[in-house]
This record gives sequence, structure tokens and C-alpha cells, in this order.
Amino acid sequence: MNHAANTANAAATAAAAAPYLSVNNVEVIYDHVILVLKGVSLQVPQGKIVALLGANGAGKSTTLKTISTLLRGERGDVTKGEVQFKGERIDQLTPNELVKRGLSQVMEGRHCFGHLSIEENLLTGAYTRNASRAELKESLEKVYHYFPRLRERRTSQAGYTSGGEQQMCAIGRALMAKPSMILLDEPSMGIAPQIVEEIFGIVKDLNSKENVSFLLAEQNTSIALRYADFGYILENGRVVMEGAAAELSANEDVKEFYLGVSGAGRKSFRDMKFYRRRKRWLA
Amino acid sequence: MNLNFFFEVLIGGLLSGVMYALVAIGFVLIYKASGVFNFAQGAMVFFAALTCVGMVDQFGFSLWLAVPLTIVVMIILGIAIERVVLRPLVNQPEITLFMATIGLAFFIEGLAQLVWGAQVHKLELPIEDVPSEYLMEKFNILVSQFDIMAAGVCALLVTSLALLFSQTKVGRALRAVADDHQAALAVGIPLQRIWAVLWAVAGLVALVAGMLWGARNGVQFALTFVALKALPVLILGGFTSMPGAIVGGLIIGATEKMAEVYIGPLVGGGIEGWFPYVLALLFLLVRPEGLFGEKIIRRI
Amino acid sequence: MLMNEPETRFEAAPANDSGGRKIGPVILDMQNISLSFGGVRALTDISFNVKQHEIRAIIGPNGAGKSSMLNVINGVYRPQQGEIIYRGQHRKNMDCYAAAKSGIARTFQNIALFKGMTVLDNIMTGRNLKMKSNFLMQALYWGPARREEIEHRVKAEEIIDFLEIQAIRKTPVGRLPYGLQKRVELGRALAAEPEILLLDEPMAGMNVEEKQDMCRFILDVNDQFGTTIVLIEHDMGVVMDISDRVVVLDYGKKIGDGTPDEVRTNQDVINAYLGVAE
Amino acid sequence: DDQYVALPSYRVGPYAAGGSGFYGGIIDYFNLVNLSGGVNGVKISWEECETEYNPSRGVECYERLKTKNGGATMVEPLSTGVAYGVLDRLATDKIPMTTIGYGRSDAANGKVFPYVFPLITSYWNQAAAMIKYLGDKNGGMDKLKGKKIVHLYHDSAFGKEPMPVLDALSKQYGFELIKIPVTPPGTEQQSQWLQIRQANPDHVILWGWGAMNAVAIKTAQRNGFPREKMLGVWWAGSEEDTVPTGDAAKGYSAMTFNTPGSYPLMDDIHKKLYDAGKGNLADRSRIGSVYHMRGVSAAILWVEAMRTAQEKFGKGKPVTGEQMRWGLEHLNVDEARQKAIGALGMLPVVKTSCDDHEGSGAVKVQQWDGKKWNAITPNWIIGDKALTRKLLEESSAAYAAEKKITPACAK
Amino acid sequence: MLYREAGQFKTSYQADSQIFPILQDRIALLSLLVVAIVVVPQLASAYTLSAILIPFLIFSLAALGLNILTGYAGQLSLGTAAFMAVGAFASYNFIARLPGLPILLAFVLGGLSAAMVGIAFGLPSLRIRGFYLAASTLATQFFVVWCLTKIPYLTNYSTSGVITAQKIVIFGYSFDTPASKYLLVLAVVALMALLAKNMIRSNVGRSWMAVRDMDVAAEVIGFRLMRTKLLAFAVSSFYCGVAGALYAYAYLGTVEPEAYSLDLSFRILFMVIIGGVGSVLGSFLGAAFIVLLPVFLNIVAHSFALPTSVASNLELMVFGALIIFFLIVEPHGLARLWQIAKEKLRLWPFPH
Ligand SMILES: Nc1ncnc2c1ncn2[C@@H]1O[C@H](COP(=O)(O)OP(=O)(O)OP(=O)(O)O)[C@@H](O)[C@H]1O
Ligand SMILES: Nc1ncnc2c1ncn2[C@@H]1O[C@H](COP(=O)(O)OP(=O)(O)OP(=O)(O)O)[C@@H](O)[C@H]1O
Ligand SMILES: [Mg+2]
Ligand SMILES: [Mg+2]
Repeated sequence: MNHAANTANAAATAAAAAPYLSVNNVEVIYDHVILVLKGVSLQVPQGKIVALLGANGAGKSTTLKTISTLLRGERGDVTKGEVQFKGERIDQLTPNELVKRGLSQVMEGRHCFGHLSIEENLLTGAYTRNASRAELKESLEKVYHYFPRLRERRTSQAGYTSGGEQQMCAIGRALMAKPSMILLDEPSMGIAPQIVEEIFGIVKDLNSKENVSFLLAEQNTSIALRYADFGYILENGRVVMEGAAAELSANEDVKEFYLGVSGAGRKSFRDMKFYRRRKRWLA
Repeated sequence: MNLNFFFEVLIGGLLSGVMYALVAIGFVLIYKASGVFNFAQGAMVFFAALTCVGMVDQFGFSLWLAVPLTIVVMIILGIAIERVVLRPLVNQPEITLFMATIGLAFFIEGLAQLVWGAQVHKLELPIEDVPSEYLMEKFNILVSQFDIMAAGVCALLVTSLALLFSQTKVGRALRAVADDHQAALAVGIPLQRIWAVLWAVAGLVALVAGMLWGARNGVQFALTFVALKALPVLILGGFTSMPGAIVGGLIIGATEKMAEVYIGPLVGGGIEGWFPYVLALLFLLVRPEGLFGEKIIRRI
Repeated sequence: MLMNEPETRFEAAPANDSGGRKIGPVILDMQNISLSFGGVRALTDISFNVKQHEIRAIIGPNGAGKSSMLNVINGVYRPQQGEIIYRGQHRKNMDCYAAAKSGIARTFQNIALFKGMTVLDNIMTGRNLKMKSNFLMQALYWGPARREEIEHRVKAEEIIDFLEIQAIRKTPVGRLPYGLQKRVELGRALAAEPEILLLDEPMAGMNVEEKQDMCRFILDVNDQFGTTIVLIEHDMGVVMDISDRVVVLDYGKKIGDGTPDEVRTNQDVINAYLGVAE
Repeated sequence: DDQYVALPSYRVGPYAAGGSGFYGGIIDYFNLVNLSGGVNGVKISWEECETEYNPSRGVECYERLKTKNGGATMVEPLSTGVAYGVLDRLATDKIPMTTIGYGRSDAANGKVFPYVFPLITSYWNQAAAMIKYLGDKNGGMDKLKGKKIVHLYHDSAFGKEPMPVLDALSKQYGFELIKIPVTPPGTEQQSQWLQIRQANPDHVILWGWGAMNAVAIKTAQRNGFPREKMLGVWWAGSEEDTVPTGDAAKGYSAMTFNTPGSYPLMDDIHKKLYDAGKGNLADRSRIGSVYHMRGVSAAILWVEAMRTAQEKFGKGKPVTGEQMRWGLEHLNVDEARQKAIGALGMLPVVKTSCDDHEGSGAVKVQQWDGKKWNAITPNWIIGDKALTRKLLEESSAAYAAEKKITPACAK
Repeated sequence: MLYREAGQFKTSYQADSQIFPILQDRIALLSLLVVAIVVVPQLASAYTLSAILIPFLIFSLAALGLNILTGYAGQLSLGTAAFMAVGAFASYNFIARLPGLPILLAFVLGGLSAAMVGIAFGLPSLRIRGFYLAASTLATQFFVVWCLTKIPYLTNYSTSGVITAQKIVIFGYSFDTPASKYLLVLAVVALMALLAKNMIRSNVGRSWMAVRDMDVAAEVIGFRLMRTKLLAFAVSSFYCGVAGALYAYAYLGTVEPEAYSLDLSFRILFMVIIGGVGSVLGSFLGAAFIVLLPVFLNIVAHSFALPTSVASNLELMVFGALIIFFLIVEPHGLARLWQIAKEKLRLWPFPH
């Protein structure tokens, strides 16, 4: 596990470097009454991959939507705190301005444009770029290179493609904007394991070759921690644990609750004889 | 059956259909690009025509000055609608947006009459609404020259808008917006700006429709009702298709006239009110998304 | 940082080993099913069967046709070719209502809950086929209709308890996080007390702990109620651990069928889907 | 104390143009009367309420206005729907309603409808007068034989109302009556006019309302049908119907119960009100327009009714609704009275009784010259009143039977 | 701290599935009913009763009918007024042709006639969805009104095509004062609202909502689309039909077919949307809003010494603007606003 050592190092330096993206003490309320984020703070250093982990309903997607200011459309309000990207406050910007500044989001649950073909879906991703035809073609090629399955289905209406294909389409669409930072919400959901590895491989590639930073909300903790540099764990709208990915993977509780390995190593799913009740870090 | 008369009915119907299509285009424009069923289109037609005529009648402007000024007004109106009505309602259910446009219709109707008064006006375009002598002499068929011009304008409008949607990046973005507001925002489509532009364009389409209908029937409140004539056209042609608006208009126009002339007398007449709707409805039973509308995707 | 409260444990119903479970005869037999959409061939000449009480997994890469297969089984799609033999009855295709009536329930890949309704109502919808009173009686909410409603409410509550979603009973499902929605969807399917339960990626978007819970639910349903389960899942750990037999699809074709161990070592399957053998 | 009347009016919506002119006329005349000291010193007060020509809102307005200021003593909704909605309430509330030139024709029977006053003339009398006029135009009623007359009508209760009269007259005089309906709102009439052109009739009666009229005239032009052959009802004979058509309406004629022209009264309104900034119309060019004048006429009749009632029940104090009813039932606005008002010939002589709440039945024909309306019949025309009376008796008897009313004159 | 459910434990599912599970709500509703039945007829003026409360209740009923169709079963309809017209004209004909028929029964028969028409015009909904369906329902609107003007039989051959509603007499008691009419309408509306609520909380209601939210899934679960949708059309039209009959009999008295115009359909749709799609309470709030707001605006506008045409136009503008304003504040309608207020009250004095 030599890259774990690397990431530990990286995390140490990251603390010193000015964060690329920082979320400071954000509080979010839905529908005026449902308090979901209760003061979340996190940082993403430039060129790093940060994983946002946590159970269902912990507030991961909400955090990402807060950053990308997509919350407004869901009757969510940021009542406290602020978000900075490249040293600039971004919580008042529109998503369009964010994408132009290089911050893109892949939303949870695909959200492809059902009536557009796969290729048109990808092309809308490049909307903010003012790219020439040739550049667009090149970007398309790149996406098709990463996701060959999409090339096969390029003329199909996205609404009719399979769940996994839609997920690929959504990720590909975000890549078309050539972002410098991507918020990725559950990229692995519904994707065949091989492709999951591939997607994370792509993430790592983009990260190392093109210096794209990532903030990814993920349920598949093991793979997320394998590829991330740094991780945050959310519970009930609060950050309950943070640290370098390696540290987290080594933590006993994380092991037990998020990685499914306890002292005796990985247990078969068939042998889980008990319904598990989550231990809380905070009561 | 008198064949000549049959053709007159047919052609008259087709040309009326074009007039319906002219209003339908405004609907399609907004629906296709934002999924909003814009009930205020009729009010906008009225507002545009009344503003233009009002400037002529009350300020004594010439039509050449009034039209550009009205264009400016319609653009401002479009931008204002986006700011005040649509922006806060991003990502809301279709029915909410639909309802908001009804509120908008009231507002615009009130505004138009507040500014320009309730009296009716005439609008005279350089081309008169009388039978074309040429066609009369040549084929002994009675067709209004005005209607022919209207058909030309409509064709032009449809062609350019259809091209906009299918060929340009903005067109693609607009269709994306109609599918999923949230996702459109996420990929960086500047929803706000696009909508403002769109409503401004819809305002221009409304102006064209308002001028033509206004010249045809006079500029008065009843212009808002022409929207009712556009609805069956829309459902027949498909809410999302520009060519659909034209083809739907032609079909509705022609069949409704035929029905009124040939079936009407048998059942006491006056069937024009519901016939187009029933026709469109029967048609939908075969193709639930209209002639050219986008198929409704239902997949689980 | 840690507050070590004692882990609350809840003894589940006695779970037999897979060896002890009685796997019955073939209950559902799909024969030479082919399905295409325009030019897209989603399924090509696929045959496989499902035995009573077993957990049958369908795996395969994205777009392989797994969901389409489930859709064929419960009548959402009509295959162009093939035959479905369910409980000895031969048919060309199923019909949604007939499928539901004859005990096939399912969950969906892209959650298909009724967004505007509460969790409880969603689960109650699952019991609709068991309700007999007509709408007039329901409108009066008198006598039998009311008794019936309460009876079914009891059942629904059992399921809610079983899935441990008591706390969100009255929450509209649209507000729930993804994972809980999946659980509610399972509850809705269970409420129908189905013979066969079709699960389309029930564990997508869950973390390990939640997956463990979900596995446990599935196994218990299988054990306690003897429900046959057809399962689509991308988590190989889960599939290999809990299923009795696995079908592998790729590009609409069947490339493998057998016990987890057989499938795991099948070279075609490794090439097409698993990648490196685990 | 004031003489308070209720005006459930409409100034927005599809019929705003007509509503604002009509109610503007009423209010102008009231103001004028008040300026000169009121009716025997009793000032008239009124309150408006926006109905949008909608029956439901109209009823609310009526209910709201009726109890104000010590109770309304008269109401005029200028809307058939609203009139129907309040019809049943009038007798209990003891508030008379005028429906000048619209509403139920049979309400002229005061024995069955004690509180309803379709003053001046009703649809049936209008239809009869129209045929009379057409007969005269053709050189005698016998010349109508074999002629074709199209009844192009608003497809509603309003448009169908004259049919019994037209049918009877067609049988009597032997002209062919072709009925062609127009679906409201009537913004598209191509097929109707093609049918008309095909039938090639001698006359077209345009029984229209609102937007339908201008469209009819325009479509006639588009199809090359001469406007001179068209004869509109009085709801199809105002500036609102012709102005939007531009030149298309030139030569078109329509019925009216006001003679267009200038009158001392209208000059007074001009001078004393508009020049002093007290006029009700926003647009001065509409002073003396058909609707405006119609409103003024309505107000004249009301004021005369007040006067008549005061004469019986005591001068110088406001009368009650019941007394007002009496006044309306004993109107006698003869030429001398009209002259005194400064409106000689502006409206026909109106003389009402319990049997005849209409009081006249006389109309004129006016023609549009491209700029304004001009009367083209010097005398008032009255159609076959015996026929309409018969229909009226039958119809009101049926109503009385249905409503279990014993016909009788009110005291 | 008054609005608390703490301490109110449900010991049976029956108790838990009550319409108002919270004690305070039950008390409030009960007192509201008492006020409506006992106090209002005593204190309210004839104007309030006959021009505000009666139409308010009738429109609430129609809105409730539409809400069943649109809010619960998800089928947008613009033909509500047509169903009301069918109800009114059918009741009229039943009474006119079957002398001695009890009037309440005539209303029910009127409602049933509307339900049949509803089923006929609901058939297309099996294939057509969304705005396509909405626009198609206009066919109902225009066709029904056309029939009523064209077929003299339906108006009992009255020359003008206008029906005059017969007097409401039940067991010899004649309902002719505003207060008695009000009480009658109130009784009908309250009863039907209760029935609606019952349907909605039992299986029928769930089937409607399921079809609304995701029809494919509903089918898979075993709801039959055709039956569910047609039942929704039938029940909804029944409600509208009864409302239409009341509109003619207890409110207008004499009606021409045009009283049931498209305009009325739209007004009822506003009530549903402003009040809250898919909420019984919302139907009432929406009706109150749409009935009262114009009255209120009218009074306000005319109390400033504005020229009347200016006032009327301003009134219309403000009405439109307020609709938009409320949609922006709460797209789910007044009912949701009310609910949020209650949730806040429950938390009060804590903000969350
Ligand atoms: N639009 C909304 N309205 C009301 N509540 C919401 C809304 N969206 C989310 N919530 C609530 O906010 C909380 C956090 O949701 P969020 O989607 O952020 O969780 P998550 O961590 O992404 O979960 P998952 O892993 O299941 O996606 C949940 O309890 C959810 O019920
Ligand atoms: N209704 C439809 N119309 C057109 N194409 C369809 C339809 N349903 C499925 N397809 C196509 O059939 C193929 C199989 O789809 P299916 O959803 O069954 O895949 P899957 O195996 O479930 O994949 P995933 O794991 O990504 O969910 C895909 O290529 C899909 O695009
Ligand atoms: Mg999430
Ligand atoms: Mg799938």
C-alpha cells in the first residue's frame, strides 16, 4: 500500500496550502423547516481527490448541491456559512457562472436529458465553452474513449438507455465542460464493478494528468478511500470524522461500519445474522 | 357538390389554419424550450398589438416607428417575465408554471387596458384584406391576398425558428432545459438568460401574430381568444414541433371549415367550437404525442 | 470522539443455512425470450428458469438487458419471441395486472415510488390486490371497509417494523434519502406478499453497512416467507454470497448460468463482466 | 338623503369597451342631473362594482351593492347572464331592474315580472322591426316573398332568442330564412361567410355581440360580400363594432334605439362635465358614441322614473325600490319631456304600464359612413307587435307556471 | 406551545388513521363546524350568506371535485364547468320530467349524469397525458355547452334556452332564505368533503395517487389504470355535477348554458392550484381565495378615488400578480403554507 503513504503526505501538505474549495460552517434548511446540514465545513485542496462519505441521508448530496448552488431549485436555503472557490465567494453565483469558473457537478440519479440523444447530451455539457467544432469533436472522442458503450448508443435517446449508460452519460457530460473541479455524486451507483473501477481510474487519470480536483460523495467507501487523498465522514448533517484516506481506512470504526470488515476480516453477506444498528459518533 | 366551392372552403380553411399556426408557434416556442405551457400567449398577442396600435392612435406615430418601439417593449416584457415570474419558479412542477402564466395573462391584460384603454382600434397594414383579383380572374377562386401574405410570414417564421432549434447550440440547450431544469443548470446552461431571450422572441412572435390578427379582426380584447383556436392545432401538431404547428394548423383549419360547411347544417351548425378539439383528440388516441411531438418517454 | 454505546442487536428469525432450505421445483421458466426496441436488441434468445424458494441473481454489464428481462417477467415489456411458463401456465407474454395478481412483485432500478405519498401509504398500495371493499364502502369508511383498512394497516406496520422504518412512516417519500427510498420500495413489494420478488439493484447507492442490512432483509424474506427472489445487483460480493444460482447476460445474450462458484470461474463471464477473478 | 342606485358594471375583459361606454353614459347623466340640483333636489348616488360580465361575480356585486346606502332602488347589469342570476331575487329584495335592449323579451309582461323592465324595446320587437324595415326597403312587405334572408347569429341564448319571431314572419311573408350560427366568441367566421356567399342571400341579419361583429364585417369584406346587404342588431351597431374594421364597415347598417346626432343634452355633458374634468369616459372622442348615448338614455329613463315616483309618493325625498318600481311602470317620456331634457328624438317615446314594461318597441336603422353612424330611417319603426305580444303572453305564462306565480299587476 | 402533539399517543391504528390525528385539530374543526352551523346563520348578513358563503361553499365543492381528478389522480382537466353544467341541467330535467322527485335525489341523479359524461370524456386519458389531455378536455367544455344550446329538449324547450331552477323544497320545507340555502349547501358540502376525505385515505385514494405519481409502477403493483382513471373521472365529475346543480339551484336560480363557460373552468382550476393540488383543505382555501380576493380587491380599488376603469384594470393586475406571488412563495399552494405554519408552530419557540 505505498500510495497510502503518499496520500498521508499529501494531506499534511494540503493543510498548509490554501484550499481550492472550502465550505465553511454551512447550514441548510429545506422547505423552511427541515434542517439538514448543521454547520458543515470541509476543504478540497487543489489537485486532490476528496471523498465525502456517510450513510443515507447524512447530507452528502445536499452538501454538493450547496456548493454548486443547485439547492435553490429544491427549496433549500443556506442559512449560515459560506463557500469559497479559488479564493472567491461563490454562494451567490449562478451555476452557469460556476461552470464557467471550472466547477461542474454530476448530479445524483443521472438526470440525463431524456429526449436528447446521448451525443446531444454530451454536447450540452460543453455549452459554456464556446468551443470550435474541432474542439468539440476532440472532447467527444475523449469521452467516447473513456466510455466506449456511449459511442455505441450515441444516437439513442437518453431516456431509453439503461441505468448504467445514463450514469456514464452524466459523467461524460460533465467532462465536456473541461472543469478544473468536479463534484461527483455517487458515480458508482448502478454501474457494473468493472466500469466502476474504470470510472475511478478515469477520475484518477484526470486528477493526475489534468490536475482536476474532485469532491466525491460516495457510498462505496472502500473504492472511494482507495482513490481519494482525503476523506470526510458525515453523519446527520455534521462532519464527524475527517482525515487522510489511509488514516480513515485504517480506523476500526470506519472499517466496521463503512468497509464491512471487522477484526476477523470480511464477512460473508450471508453470515450477517444480525440487523445492524449503527453506532453513533455523536449521540 | 360544387367543386369550385369545395376548393374555396378548402383554401379558406387552410389559410385560416395558417393564422392559427401563427399563434401556436408562440406556444411551441416556450413549451419546447422550457416545458412551460404558456397560457399568457394570447394575452401577449393582445398586448403587442394594442401597444403598437396605441402608439399609432394615441401618439400619432407612424407604423414604421411604432413597430420597432413595440419590439423594444416586448423584449423588455420578456426580460421582466423571466426575472419576476420564471426565475423564482425554476424546477417547479409544470402545473405550477402553467398556473403562473395564467396569473401573468391577467396581469398583462390588465396592464394593456390600463395603459391603452378599453376601446377597440383598427390596425391597417399596407396590404388590404380583400379577395385577390388575380386568383379570382385566373381560377375563379376567392382567396384573400392578405391571407396569402400571412401564410408567407408564417412560413418564414417557422422555418427560421425550426432551424434555430435543430441546428444551433442554443437550440439544443433549450431542448435540454425543457427536459430537466436542474440538470440544465448543472451543466452550466444559463437558464435565466436563455429564458429571457426566449420570452423576448415569443413576444416578437406574439407581435407578428397580433399585427396580422389585429389587421384581420381589429385590435380588441378578443385577440386573447385566438389562443383557444391555437390549442387544437398544438395538440394535433405536437407541443414541441414547429413544423407541427404549421401542419396542425393547416389540418385543423381545413377540416373545421369543411365540417362546419358540410356537416354543420345537418346538426344545427356551430360545431366549429368543439370540432377541432374532438378531431385533435381522436387523433391523439392514435398518436398520444401529436403528429410531430416528441414521444413521451415512459421507462422504468 | 467515540461514544461506545453497546451495539443494539436484534435477533432475527432463525435463519437456516442454505443447505437446509428447501428449494422447490421450477416455478418460472423463461424460454427463448427475444426483445428488441427498434434496432436495439435488448434480449436475444434467452432461456433460464427460477426455482421455488431460491435466490436467483441476474448479473451483467450495463445495458446487458437485465432490467429488460425483469420487465418481460412482469409484463411491462412484451417480448417479440419466446414463452413464459409461470406456475405451469404457458404464455407469450405477461400482463402487469395478471403478473401482480399471480404473485409477482418487484422493485425498480430508478426508484419508482409514489413521490407524493407517505411511506405508510406507499406500503399500503402494495396491499391493494388484497383489498376487497369497493369505493363506495371506502367513501363511507364504515363497517367492513374500515375493518379491512385497519387489518391491512396491521400488515403494513409489520413490514415497517421489519424494515425498521418506523420513524419515517408519515414522511412523504420524496423527501427521503435515496437509500431509505430503496428500502421503502422493498417494503411496498413485500406488502403484496408475493410469490416471486423481482429486485432491480436493491443495493445501489448504499454503503456496506446498509447493504448488509438489505441482504439480511432479503434473506429473511426468502427464509421466513419462502419468497422466491430474482435479483439484479452489481455488487459481486453480495451476489456471490447470497444467491443460489446466477444468470449472466451480456449484450442481450446469456453467457453463463450456474451456481456462484461456477459463474465465478466461467471465462466468458470473467471477460465480459467480472474482469479479474475475485 | 340620496337616491341610491346600483351599477354592477364591467370595465375589463372582453366586453369592456361596451361596458365602459354604457356605464360612462349613465354616470355622466347622473352627474349632470346632480350638478343642476338633482331630481327635485334629491341627489343621485351610485356605486359601481366590477362584474367582468361574469354571472357569479355579478350576483355578488348585486348582493353587495343592494344593501348599501340604505338600499339600492334600481339596478342595471347590462349582462344577460347577470340579469338571469338576479332575476329571482328582485321581487324579494323589492329592487327593480332594467334590462334595456337585452334580457328576456317576455319580461315585458309586468304581471309575471313585476320588477323587470326591458325598457324601450326587446329582442322580439327588434326582430319584427328588422323584417319590417327590410320589407319597406324592398318596396313593401309582399316583396319579401321569395327573398333569402340569412340569420347569422351568436350561438347562444341571445342569438336564438329572435327565432320564433323570424320563423313566424318567414312563414307569413314567404321569405326563405337561413340560420347560420357562429360559435362564440366568433373570432373566426370564414366558413360561415363562405356558406353565405354560396347561398347568395338578399340580406344578412347579423345577430352578434362583442368581437363577433367586427369579425363578421371583416370576413364579409374578405369574401367580397357587400356590407350594404348586412343589417346588424343594436348590439352590433356601435363604434366598437365598426372602428376596428377600418373601411370594411362602410355601408353597413344596424338597428338602434338611439338616433345618432347632436343634442343640447350631449353638448351640456361636453361642456359642463368634460370641460370641467368631471367626465367619466377616459377618451373624449367616445362622447356621444352609441354605447355612451345608450347609457345616457338609460339614465334619462331612470331619472324620469324617479320624477314620476316622487310625484306620487312625495317630492323632494328619495323613493324606495317599490316606489321606483311604480315610477318605472308609469313612465311617460313623450316628446315634450324629451325636449325639456334636451334630448328630443334621441330615444323613442316611452310609455309604460303594468302590461307593457317595454313601453315602446320602436327602433331606427343607422348606417356607418366610415367615420360615424347616421340614422337612415327618419321615423321610428315598429314591427308586428301583435305577433310579439302573442309570443310574449305564451312564454311568460309558461314561466309563471313553472315558477308558480299568479300573474297580477303589482299595486 | 399550544399546538403540541407530544403526549398524544395512539394506541390503535384506528386512532392513528383518523382524519385529524391531532387533538387540537379535532377541536378546531369541531368548533369551526359549530360556528358555521350555529353562529354564522345568526350573525352573517344576507349579503355574506348569499353572495359570499354560498358561492364559496359551492366552488369549494367543485374545486374538490377537480382536485380529486387533477390533484389526486393527476389528470389535468379544463372542462370542469362542463361537468357542472351537466349536473345542473340534468337535475333540472329530472325534476321537470319526474314530478314529485325529491330534490336531493335529483341532485344525486344530476351528479350521476355528470359522472357518466365524465367517464365518456375520461376514456382518452388512458392514452393521452399531461397538457395534451388538458387541452383535449376543452373538447368536453365546448361540446357540452354546444349540446345544451343546440338540443331544446335539454332546456325543456324554453324559448331562450335558459333554465329556471325550481324551488328547493325538502319534506315540505322551502329553502328560500339565504340562511336556509346556506345551511343546505353547507350540509351537502360538508358531507361530500367527508366522503372525499374517506376515499382519499383508503385504497381508492391511494390508487389515484399512485397513478398520478407513477402510472407504470402503479400498474405493476396491480392497480388497473383504466378502472382507476375512469373512477377518478366519475367521482370528480359527480362532485362537479352536484356543485353545478347547487350553483344553479342555491345560487343563481336561473341559468343560461354560458354561465358554465370556460372562464368558470379556469376559475376552479385556479382554486385548486392556489389552494393546493392534492389537498382537500386546499380546495376550500383556494375557493376562499378566488371568491374573496376579487371582492376584496374590488372594495379596496374602489375605495381609492380612482377612475373606475383604472380601478378595475388595477384590480385585474393585482389579482394576476397575487397568483404569481403565492405560487412563488409556495408552489404547493395555500394548504402547504398552512401545513408549514403548523409545523413551525409545533416547533415554536425554537426555529427548527
Ligand atoms: N428537497 C428536499 N426537501 C426536504 N428534505 C430533503 C430534500 N432533499 C433532501 N432532504 C433531506 O435531507 C437529508 C439529506 O439528504 P441528502 O440527499 O443530502 O443525503 P445523502 O447523504 O446524499 O444520502 P444518499 O446517500 O441516500 O444519497 C435527508 O434526510 C433528506 O430527507
Ligand atoms: N424502452 C426502451 N426503448 C429503447 N431501448 C431500450 C428500452 N429499454 C431498454 N432499452 C435498451 O435495451 C438495453 C438493455 O437495457 P436494460 O435497462 O435492460 O439494461 P441493464 O442490463 O438493466 O443495464 P444497467 O445495469 O445499466 O441497468 C439498453 O441498451 C437500453 O438502452
Ligand atoms: Mg445523495
Ligand atoms: Mg438496469
